[in-house]
Amino acid sequence: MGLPDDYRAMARIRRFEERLTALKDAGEIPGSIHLCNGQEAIPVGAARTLRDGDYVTATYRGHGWALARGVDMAGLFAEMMGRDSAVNGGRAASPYLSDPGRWFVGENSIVGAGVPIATGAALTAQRTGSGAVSVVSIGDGAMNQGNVHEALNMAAVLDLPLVLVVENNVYSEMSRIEDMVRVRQLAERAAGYGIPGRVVDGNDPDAVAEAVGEAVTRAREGSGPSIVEAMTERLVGHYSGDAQHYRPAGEVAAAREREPLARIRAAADADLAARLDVIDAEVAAEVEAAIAAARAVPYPDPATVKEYVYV
Amino acid sequence: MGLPDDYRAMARIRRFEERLTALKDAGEIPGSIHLCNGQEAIPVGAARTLRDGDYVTATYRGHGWALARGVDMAGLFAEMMGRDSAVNGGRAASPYLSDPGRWFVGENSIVGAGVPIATGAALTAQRTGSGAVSVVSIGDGAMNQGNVHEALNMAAVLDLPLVLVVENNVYSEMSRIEDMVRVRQLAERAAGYGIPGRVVDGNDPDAVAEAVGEAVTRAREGSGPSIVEAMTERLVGHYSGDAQHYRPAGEVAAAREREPLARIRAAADADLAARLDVIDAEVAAEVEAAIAAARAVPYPDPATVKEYVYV
Amino acid sequence: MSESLRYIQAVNAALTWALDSRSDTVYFGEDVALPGGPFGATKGLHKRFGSERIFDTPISETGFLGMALGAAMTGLRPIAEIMYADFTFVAMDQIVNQIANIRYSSAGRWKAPLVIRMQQGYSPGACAQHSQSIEAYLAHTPGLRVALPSTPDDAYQMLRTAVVSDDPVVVAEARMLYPTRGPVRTDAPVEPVGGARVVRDGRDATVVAWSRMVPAALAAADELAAEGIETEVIDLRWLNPLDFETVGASISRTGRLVVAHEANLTGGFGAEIAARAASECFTDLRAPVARVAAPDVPMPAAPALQKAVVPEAAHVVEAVRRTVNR
Amino acid sequence: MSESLRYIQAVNAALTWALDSRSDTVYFGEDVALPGGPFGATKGLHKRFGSERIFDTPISETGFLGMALGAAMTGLRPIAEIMYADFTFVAMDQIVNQIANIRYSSAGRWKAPLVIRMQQGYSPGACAQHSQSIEAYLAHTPGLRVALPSTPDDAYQMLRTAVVSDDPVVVAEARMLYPTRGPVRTDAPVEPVGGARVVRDGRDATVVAWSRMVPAALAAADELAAEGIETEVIDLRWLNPLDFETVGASISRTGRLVVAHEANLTGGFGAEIAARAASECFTDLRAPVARVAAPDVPMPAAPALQKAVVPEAAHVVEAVRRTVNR
Ligand SMILES: Cc1ncc(C[n+]2csc(CCOP(=O)(O)OP(=O)(O)O)c2C)c(N)n1
Ligand SMILES: Cc1ncc(C[n+]2csc(CCOP(=O)(O)OP(=O)(O)O)c2C)c(N)n1
Ligand SMILES: [Mg+2]
Ligand SMILES: [Mg+2]
Repeated sequence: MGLPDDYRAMARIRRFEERLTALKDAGEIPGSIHLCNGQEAIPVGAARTLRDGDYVTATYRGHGWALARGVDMAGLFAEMMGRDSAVNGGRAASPYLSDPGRWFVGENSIVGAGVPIATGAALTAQRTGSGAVSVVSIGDGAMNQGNVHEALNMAAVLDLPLVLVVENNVYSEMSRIEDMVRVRQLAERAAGYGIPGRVVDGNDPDAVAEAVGEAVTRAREGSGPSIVEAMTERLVGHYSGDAQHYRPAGEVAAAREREPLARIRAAADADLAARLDVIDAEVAAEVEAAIAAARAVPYPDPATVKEYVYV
Repeated sequence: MGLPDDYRAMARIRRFEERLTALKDAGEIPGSIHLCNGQEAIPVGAARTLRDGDYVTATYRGHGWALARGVDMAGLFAEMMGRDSAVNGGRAASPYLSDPGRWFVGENSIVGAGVPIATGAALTAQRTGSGAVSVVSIGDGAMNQGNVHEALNMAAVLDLPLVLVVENNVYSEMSRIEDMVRVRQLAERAAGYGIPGRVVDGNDPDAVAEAVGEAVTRAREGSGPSIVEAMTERLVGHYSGDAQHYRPAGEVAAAREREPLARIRAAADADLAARLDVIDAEVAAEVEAAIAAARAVPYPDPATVKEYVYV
Repeated sequence: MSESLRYIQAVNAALTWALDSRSDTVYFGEDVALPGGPFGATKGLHKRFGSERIFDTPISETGFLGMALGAAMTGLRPIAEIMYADFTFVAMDQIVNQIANIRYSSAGRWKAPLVIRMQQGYSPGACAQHSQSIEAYLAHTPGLRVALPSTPDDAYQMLRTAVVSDDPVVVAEARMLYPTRGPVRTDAPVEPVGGARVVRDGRDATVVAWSRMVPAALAAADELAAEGIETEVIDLRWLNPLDFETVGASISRTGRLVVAHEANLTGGFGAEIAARAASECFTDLRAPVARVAAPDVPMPAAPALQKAVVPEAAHVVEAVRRTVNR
Repeated sequence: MSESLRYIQAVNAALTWALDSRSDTVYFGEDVALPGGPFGATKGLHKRFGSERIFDTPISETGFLGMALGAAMTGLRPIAEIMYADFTFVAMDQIVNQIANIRYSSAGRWKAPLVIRMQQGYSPGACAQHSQSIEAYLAHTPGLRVALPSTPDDAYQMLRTAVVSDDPVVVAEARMLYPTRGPVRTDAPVEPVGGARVVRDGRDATVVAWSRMVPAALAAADELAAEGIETEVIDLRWLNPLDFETVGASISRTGRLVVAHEANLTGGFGAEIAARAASECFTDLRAPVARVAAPDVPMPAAPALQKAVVPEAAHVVEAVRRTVNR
């Protein structure tokens, strides 16, 4: 994979979420949505290091992971529109998506709860000798939930093939990381579990791929879990409708200079810029086609509402 | 405080628990008991650094803390006998004791659950400016519970006057610490919360007092929480009746050479030995008197069983 | 004096009152201080009372509910906020094994005067992890008080009662009712814990409801009145202490009972009301007891599916009709 | 073939069967491997099946129940052990918000074929944190199956059923029954999920019980028979799926219902049985429904106090008498 591929992968996520926001504003998305605008380099960089069969677990802010791992875009739109999508039949919506077909163990709406679950996917990989790894993404704030602590220690002691990616966007909803922890970097906690921890620039897909790649290799070799802390910034609110009055003036504007797509654009010569324009246009077309396809999906049949509780 | 005082304090706990075991075998103690035999130097050393008004929270293995902090011995016996004791009226028994009169926030039968509660006592101390500190003891295995993680991080970020004493006896019930964690010392986790962590010889009351004292001073000064990991060994089973078949041959015998009372005895000259004999005799008399007093306490009146649920 | 306030403003007013009038209260939870709470319940409080009295916690519900308990035992009067009732489950041990037990297990030597504020219920498009009505889990736990206000006035009065109570109280608010407006008696004396309220008289059937189902039941009663069925509606308000006397007295007049809640049917607290009626009002009952509740499914996110499970006024209407026509 | 086994030995036999016959099963929990479990449930399994199949976890219930879920979703069939039911509350999120939801919220694309084994109930001198009967919290959660075996044979059969089930099943055993001995059909085919059982016929009253209250109800029935009252005793066995048909059919014969459980009364699962009866068996009922349960107090440790709250056969006798004499 090279730069144009990364750009395309990130642009797809960005465009997807921009259009999602517009659809939300237009009343086409009933539930709450949490965007990863600005954080796209993390799922894209990480996904580069993964194979089919590797598991990914994310949070409610997981659209990027779903797309980067190949979950069908039209299906995602349809799911979030409350339609009978092939993804989760309208039962999950934006914050609790999953797709076994793409080994996407799924999002989770309970902070940190995905980490123990991802540990279980890693257990399966280890016990069946499949060679798969289990990658799980959480936010900086989630590092203070007990579930994450328990899962990390357990993965460490069982040598499970788990990679924890902490997307540190320095906010837990509306609270700053300084009010949440007394450490400079959350990766410092790795030592307490006896596992490696690294901090990387989360706005650079290459840096992410390098660090996650190292952790994935380690995990595949049976050497156990790692933590990769990817530093990034949210370009938007915590959720759709968040006015962000808690963010200092200029913070978002400054972040817009550093975000992964802007960075590539800023460094691009005329030739590359022209290629990126083409990609943008292709991505825009892909996204519009996905929306159109999603709109053709019917709403779920209320008569099926009691299905799927039990086998 | 000097050596004879420490010896007496530890001997009281030892004797208390030895007689408790005999009473249990004789059918006078209905519930399960968890002894701190071998670990007495930890509560005794720590208590030396505390004042009236300082809070202590312990686990089910907390008889030593209760006694070291001055909870009435006869009351403790009566409580464990299922009598209407002045301690907890027979409602708590051995593993869930507490005594507000001695600022003993109490034991807890849920692993780790006392740490968040101790954090609350520390919050009271901080917000009221009382100058008190909150000391909480847990086992090595408890360090892997989410509640401990959450409480430690929160205490750190709020600069609460909390001291966590980890009594590392290298077993969680019947499982070895090597199967529980991948770190050499649990105090290494302190760095991940941005707080100090130290390891001390938990069989030496002076070493414990020095380390806990440092943490207590720090807490009193408003500089926040610390972890003190006290290395020790259990001389007995996890609970009354534990056959300890999981312990390697000779382990307990070796531990008996290193335990705090034996150590003092081994180093004692004839003069000191004679003084210790006197203390032993006095302690034995105190314990027998406490048992006699406890036996005079009536059983709780079943008619009161619904009292105390609500104010 | 009575002010017209929205439900969420009434919560804010009660919290202002608490922090203002009781120096031992402290308030904490996620995003409650500077941000003013995700729904604005704590708007302005940090500015007014400062970080000593109201502060943000890490995302550590077990940690901060335990902290509330320890603080309450040692002299503070904490109010802790769980952002969504669903998150209670990450901290359930501190509620069930710790907060609910300590007074009893210490033979009354400790008490735990604390409040846990939360809000619950479905909303359009929200997933199963942000939609639950969890009161049955709480009301089965001895040692807790459980309050479910259904009006702005009760949001104010019951929260103040909770703050003053020396027992631990969980106040579970109804998120869907946050925008509703009503008169709030801001200068009323603080009420004692407990007490159901007959919010509409009727001779034909008794509907017992709480939280969001109270306005639904009232709407249902209006509709039923048009067809000549007079429904008595009881807002249960507190599941603990449970005021079954008011319910029983009503059943003795109507002979018919419908219980309505948003939580799913099986093991919901409606079962407790029905069970008491089947035991204590047996000779008064003239028709089978009916329950209106969500079926036993996790909450789906799609509104098309939610419509098929969320109980509304129409379900109450139907249940009362069925009951009266027996 | 039938062997005479103690309840706890039947559990061990079922686990041996599971690990032996299904290569996708793994077993984990605290002190389960080398130590063989605190009650001996897993004795010998580590020796026979090795660390690949059965291993100890740190004291991290949330961690390992989540691990069970992730493993079940991806192809294993984990059995996770919670040492005492009381400890469930530290891991409740993984049960209520995760394990119970995943199949529904993914529209059936994932499943969670896992078993959570635990044991519950009071024992003499045990404190409030080691004494609870928590089935009502579980049975209110859609997406879970809930099994409460009361005999050695059911301890064996129901655990095997749970292992084979593609839904998550909580098996809550009765610690106080561990020493009881009975015939176990070790070669019976694996039974499907669900099904109550009439364990004694009688025409005068129906007693519905589960877990430790089943032998208590049978003892009560013996005593009542001596005074001429014929009690039908139903072992409910599974709270989910709930076989109310068997209960309803019995009520249609007896006209009288007593429900007995060890958990505290309010919001206990007995309320659900009583509520269904009040709704579905209304015309059959000839007397008020009675519930036998612990009063709403945390469990005290002192035996003198426990005696005043723990329901026993005598309470069932008294309730049946009262019900029949109406
Ligand atoms: C157990 C739990 N507590 C609280 C919440 C509410 N909540 C949702 S997102 C969030 C902040 C998470 O912050 P972080 O982990 O940094 O992730 P980010 O949203 O920044 O990606 C909170 C508090 C929740 N969903 N679950
Ligand atoms: C949440 C919870 N899980 C499991 C248990 C059962 N249990 C009681 S003590 C114990 C071992 C604790 O080990 P450690 O923390 O090292 O303390 P020690 O007993 O050695 O003092 C376990 C697993 C419990 N009481 N609570
Ligand atoms: Mg964040
Ligand atoms: Mg230990």
